[in-house]
Amino acid sequence: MQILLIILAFVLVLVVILQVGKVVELVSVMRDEDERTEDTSNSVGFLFLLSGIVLGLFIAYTSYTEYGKFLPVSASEHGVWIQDLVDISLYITGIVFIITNVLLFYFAYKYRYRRNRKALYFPYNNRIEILWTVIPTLVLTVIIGLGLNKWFKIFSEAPTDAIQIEVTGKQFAWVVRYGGKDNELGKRDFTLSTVENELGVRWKDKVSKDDFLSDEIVIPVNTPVHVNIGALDVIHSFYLPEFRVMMDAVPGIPTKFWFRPTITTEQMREIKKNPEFDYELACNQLCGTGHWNMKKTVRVVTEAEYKKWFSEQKSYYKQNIAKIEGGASVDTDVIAEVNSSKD
Amino acid sequence: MSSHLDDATYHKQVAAIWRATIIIAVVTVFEVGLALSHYFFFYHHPKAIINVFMVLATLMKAFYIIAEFMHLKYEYRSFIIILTLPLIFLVWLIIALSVEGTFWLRLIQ
Amino acid sequence: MVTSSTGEHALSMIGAGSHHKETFISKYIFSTDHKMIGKQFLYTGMAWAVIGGLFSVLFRVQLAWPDETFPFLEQIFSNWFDEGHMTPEAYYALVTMHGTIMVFFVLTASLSGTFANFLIPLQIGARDMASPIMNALSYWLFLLSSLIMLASIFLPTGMASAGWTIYPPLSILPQASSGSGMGMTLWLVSMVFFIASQLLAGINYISTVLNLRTKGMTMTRMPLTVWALFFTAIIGLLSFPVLFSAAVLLVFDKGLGTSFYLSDIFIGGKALGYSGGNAILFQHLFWFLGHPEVYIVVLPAMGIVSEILSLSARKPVFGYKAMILSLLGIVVLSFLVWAHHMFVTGMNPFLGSVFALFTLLIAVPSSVKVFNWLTTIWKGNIKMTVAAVFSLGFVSMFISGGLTGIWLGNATVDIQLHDTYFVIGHFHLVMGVAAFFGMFAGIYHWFPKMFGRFMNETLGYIHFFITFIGGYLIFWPMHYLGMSGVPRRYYDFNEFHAFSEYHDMNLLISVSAIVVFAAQFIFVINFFYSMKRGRKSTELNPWKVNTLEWTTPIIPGHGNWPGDLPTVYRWPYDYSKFEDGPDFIPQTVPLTEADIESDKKNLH
Amino acid sequence: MAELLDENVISEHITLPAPNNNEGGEDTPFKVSYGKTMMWFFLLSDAFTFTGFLIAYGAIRMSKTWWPDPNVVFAGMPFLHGVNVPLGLVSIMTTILILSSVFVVRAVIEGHRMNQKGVAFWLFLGILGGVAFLGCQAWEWSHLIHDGMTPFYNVYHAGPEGETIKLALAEKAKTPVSPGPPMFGGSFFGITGFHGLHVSIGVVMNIVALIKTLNGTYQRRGHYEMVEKFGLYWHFVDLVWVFVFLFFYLI
Repeated sequence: MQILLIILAFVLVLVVILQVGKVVELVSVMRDEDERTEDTSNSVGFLFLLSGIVLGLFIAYTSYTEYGKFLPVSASEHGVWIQDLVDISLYITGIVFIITNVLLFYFAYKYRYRRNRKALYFPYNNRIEILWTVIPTLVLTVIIGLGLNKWFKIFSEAPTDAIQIEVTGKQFAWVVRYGGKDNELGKRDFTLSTVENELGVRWKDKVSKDDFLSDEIVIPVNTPVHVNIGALDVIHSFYLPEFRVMMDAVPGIPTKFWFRPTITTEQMREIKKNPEFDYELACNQLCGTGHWNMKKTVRVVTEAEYKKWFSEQKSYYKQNIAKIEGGASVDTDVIAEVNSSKD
Repeated sequence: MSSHLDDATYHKQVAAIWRATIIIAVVTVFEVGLALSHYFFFYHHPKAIINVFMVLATLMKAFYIIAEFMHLKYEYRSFIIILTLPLIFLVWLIIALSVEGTFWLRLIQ
Repeated sequence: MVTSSTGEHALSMIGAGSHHKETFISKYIFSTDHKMIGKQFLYTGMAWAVIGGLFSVLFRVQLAWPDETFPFLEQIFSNWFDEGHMTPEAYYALVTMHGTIMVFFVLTASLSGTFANFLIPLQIGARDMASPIMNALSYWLFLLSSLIMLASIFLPTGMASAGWTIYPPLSILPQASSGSGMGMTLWLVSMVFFIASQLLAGINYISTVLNLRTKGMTMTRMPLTVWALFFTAIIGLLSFPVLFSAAVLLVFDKGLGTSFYLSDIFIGGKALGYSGGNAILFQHLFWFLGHPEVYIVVLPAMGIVSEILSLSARKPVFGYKAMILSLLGIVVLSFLVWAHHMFVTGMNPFLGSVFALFTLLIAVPSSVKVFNWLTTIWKGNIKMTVAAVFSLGFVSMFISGGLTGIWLGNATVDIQLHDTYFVIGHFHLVMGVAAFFGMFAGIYHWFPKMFGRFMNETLGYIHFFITFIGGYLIFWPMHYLGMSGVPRRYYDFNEFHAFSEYHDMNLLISVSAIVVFAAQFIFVINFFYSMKRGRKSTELNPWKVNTLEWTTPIIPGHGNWPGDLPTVYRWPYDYSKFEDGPDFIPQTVPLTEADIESDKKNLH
Repeated sequence: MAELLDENVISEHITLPAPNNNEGGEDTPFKVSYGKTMMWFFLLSDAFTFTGFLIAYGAIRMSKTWWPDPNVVFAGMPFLHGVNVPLGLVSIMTTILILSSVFVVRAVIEGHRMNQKGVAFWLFLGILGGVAFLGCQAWEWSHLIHDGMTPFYNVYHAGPEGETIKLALAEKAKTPVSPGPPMFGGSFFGITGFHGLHVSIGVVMNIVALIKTLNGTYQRRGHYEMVEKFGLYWHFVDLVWVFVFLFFYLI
């Protein structure tokens, strides 16, 4: 019933609009064509300018009210660089945006049709065209130069003292693994993947024995963090908006990203004046029906807190694997060596 | 597309075709020879240099097929340009994916 | 109908004594007349646009009111709703299909299909396309692919739901998403026919433009519409084959169990036997099509807008050659920049930097075009017809959407903005709304040529202003969302604190989307009403235009020109050339002494 | 709708001539007919398709440390069971295809001379070459499939020193091997299959041209442009083979 009413109302509105259109046309057809064109150009030109002003006000107002919210305070070292680049881009494109749009609406209004006026025959002027080819090129070169300078810094090799974390995406959750005391992640082997050992970690390796899994990502402030990113099933994307970190998690191909957090969760809560604030890890690549739900909390803590937390973590191997398989059986576990040298 | 071809042009064209055929044949023999000699004599040496030669040889063959067999050499210059210029996109695709391919190898290892 | 009667009349005089009567079917369905094929593309495209728009409205409803129930929607779309809520499966399927339909069926096939078919022969002075049969075949393949895609809507397992970019492994593995079963198969089959259709059409357009121009119509006397459509055809011809190979390999992976794109997949507690492939490879191949594709979408609109701005302003288009060169520059660069869609896939950072460099270079020809459009209307005498305001709206949208491209093309900034709503806002402004505006401008302008009648102007203005303001209201706020990091393709934002802050913006976007979608019915009604009852066109050249299509009869029959083909003497933009002369000189008017003088004077 | 038919609309139609595509365009810039232009642009787009396939294969191959040696894989010869002739069959196939291409060029040239018999003779040889090529390819495929190669499974594995060893032989000799990339079969069958499909289409096209030549259709039409167009396609198939040969068999 409701739907019928909606459709009925909709059709009614359309019919009314159609009738208005018909009447206006009937009236206008009777008039001299030039005069009619001048009149419509007048009123439409004015409406067009008005719509431009309205839109301009809308844009100005919303960017004023939303300003505090967009581009969240950057919580990492390279985030500030990106912030600066965004600012530069905002100024440059903003100026061009305002100038060109203002000119467009102004010209459209100013040069609307007049019966007695003639347009200027101005087919081309190579000097002007070269000028506005060269200037954008120069400006863009500057922008891209600044950008690439930082780009290579962001994707440089991680410092050796970086904390090694492995984050693996799966439908629809993240699995977080820490390198443990030796800060080295145990090697993975896809052929070992089972329900109990989704990641396919080679528990035989010594380095893997102290690795631990964590429910949340805990990282110390001001220390580089090297995130090894992977996926089990489909492509996911590791996205931390506040840290300006994004990297796809691709099954079969390990990717990585390193960054240096600069603001702890506590400090951020104060900045945001929101005691419930938490950094959140999101998935940013469509990965199925639960794509919108792949949340993981990221907690940035002080060095001391991190050390305390770290010492409380228990090796995953000792907790889970050793119990099932028995210490001895793992070592004698026959893992086809041939398989390890997979292409 | 003139339907009548005078004898002189006819003989010239036929000769050009056979010449191209012979060149292609020789180049092919050269290529296969290179590949086999590597296989039989230099098996444990890297093949990269030989590969470069074979790619160049193949490009030469491709040139003769396009220019002589497909008769493109004798079309208007602008037509040749219009047809060959888009191939730079392919070159860039090949370069980019080769860079990526070797990069994946580094990532996986 | 007028076309049928005149057409019959005309056709009975054509040909070697074949006096068979033109039936409805041979005239409207299996026609080989380029004008009829153009109209067929238009009708099909309009149907698809309504479906695609409806899909977007449905998922916008979900985003704006995630907590409300909509029992009345459930009555109609019972498959997609569960207890009044849209299911996530349906949400992702709708998002995917909205993208597919709009990008491929509406803005590729229908935009260039309609105008290339309709305008190329008319504007270059040809009787028909180089191969009318292939042209008809191209439409029929398009329709076939449409029907296959339409069929997937009724599948019990759902439509394809891996996004319009169908990234594997999601699109290959039915375990990962139910839409990747039969729905995805139909998507691929449909796309194969679609590609075939595009290739047939593209080859035809290119050979027509190269070979069938009338006397005097040199390449540099072609209207910019033809240039744009010509370049569009070239882009399509070169990029769609690569999508074809990507799709074929995807089909192999899906059907034969090869692993071109798959490696080390562990899903549903089971390790699958795929090994050695690479999911990123598909993205490279896809975007080798995908990026030129956005220019396939926007170039015809650029051409149409250049033409309409010039003739409405009664002023030659500024920098005709620069316009052509910038089109060419866009074509070339569009093939060199595809990987800017993949900056954060873990690609080689060095390669990424090269792609970023090329990407920003695209802004140069684009800005040249914008400045030239502005100069074209400067000191003009602009007749504010509906087509003209749509063209002006196009320029505004193109500027706003294009400038944000400079942000996204900068690889470093892209780390923050990639795949967020910022991207959505950017490309909807620049290739969604803008391309639609070009299309609307073209339809309003050439309607008299198509149907011998005018569209109702008042309805046109209402349509324009709602769409223009609505378009900005929908897509501008998306930039704010994107900058704060709201990812695209989220079914519900409430799960994340940071993303749920924007509920008021989402509400605004959704309400505007619904209003704008509803306003499109004003256009649809205007279109069909005017086709039957609109004001009749009584003059040959109602808009006082120079190009050749207005030298044909009001409703041209098959063959376009009675008698000989017109001969062309001048470029198409001689508007207001002489102080005391008429404000337009058609291309068929021979050059005079005064012309030569004037050309010399203007030669800077 | 009859009221729409103004006199002026009808009168414009009185002398409407039949659509004729060769009219007008005094300005065909390249002196190439639109039919040939179409074929050229089709081939250009097809070149992109094949490059798409080949570079996909190339990128996958480059991301592997090891790839089966073609000299070992492609060593079978028809009628010579058990004898290994590295690259023997494929060299013959290449020769056949290039010769077939030459024959078709000869047919095109004869077409320019309006020599019906000559066209038919050379076309016939060209078709023979195409069929022979397809035959060889069929043999090679069945040989590989017989060995156990499938699009998703590779029987050629890496031996201890990186040499290529067929699985059955390795088992017999108890050599430890590590599995070869399964994509070897997939890309080989996929790409040579796609090329074979092109060859088959080309053969069909040539047969159509032959029949029409024998019927005298082209003779009556006054030109053999159709042979030329089909010929372009046939050379393109040859061209692609040159690259397939390079990337699958030589490198």
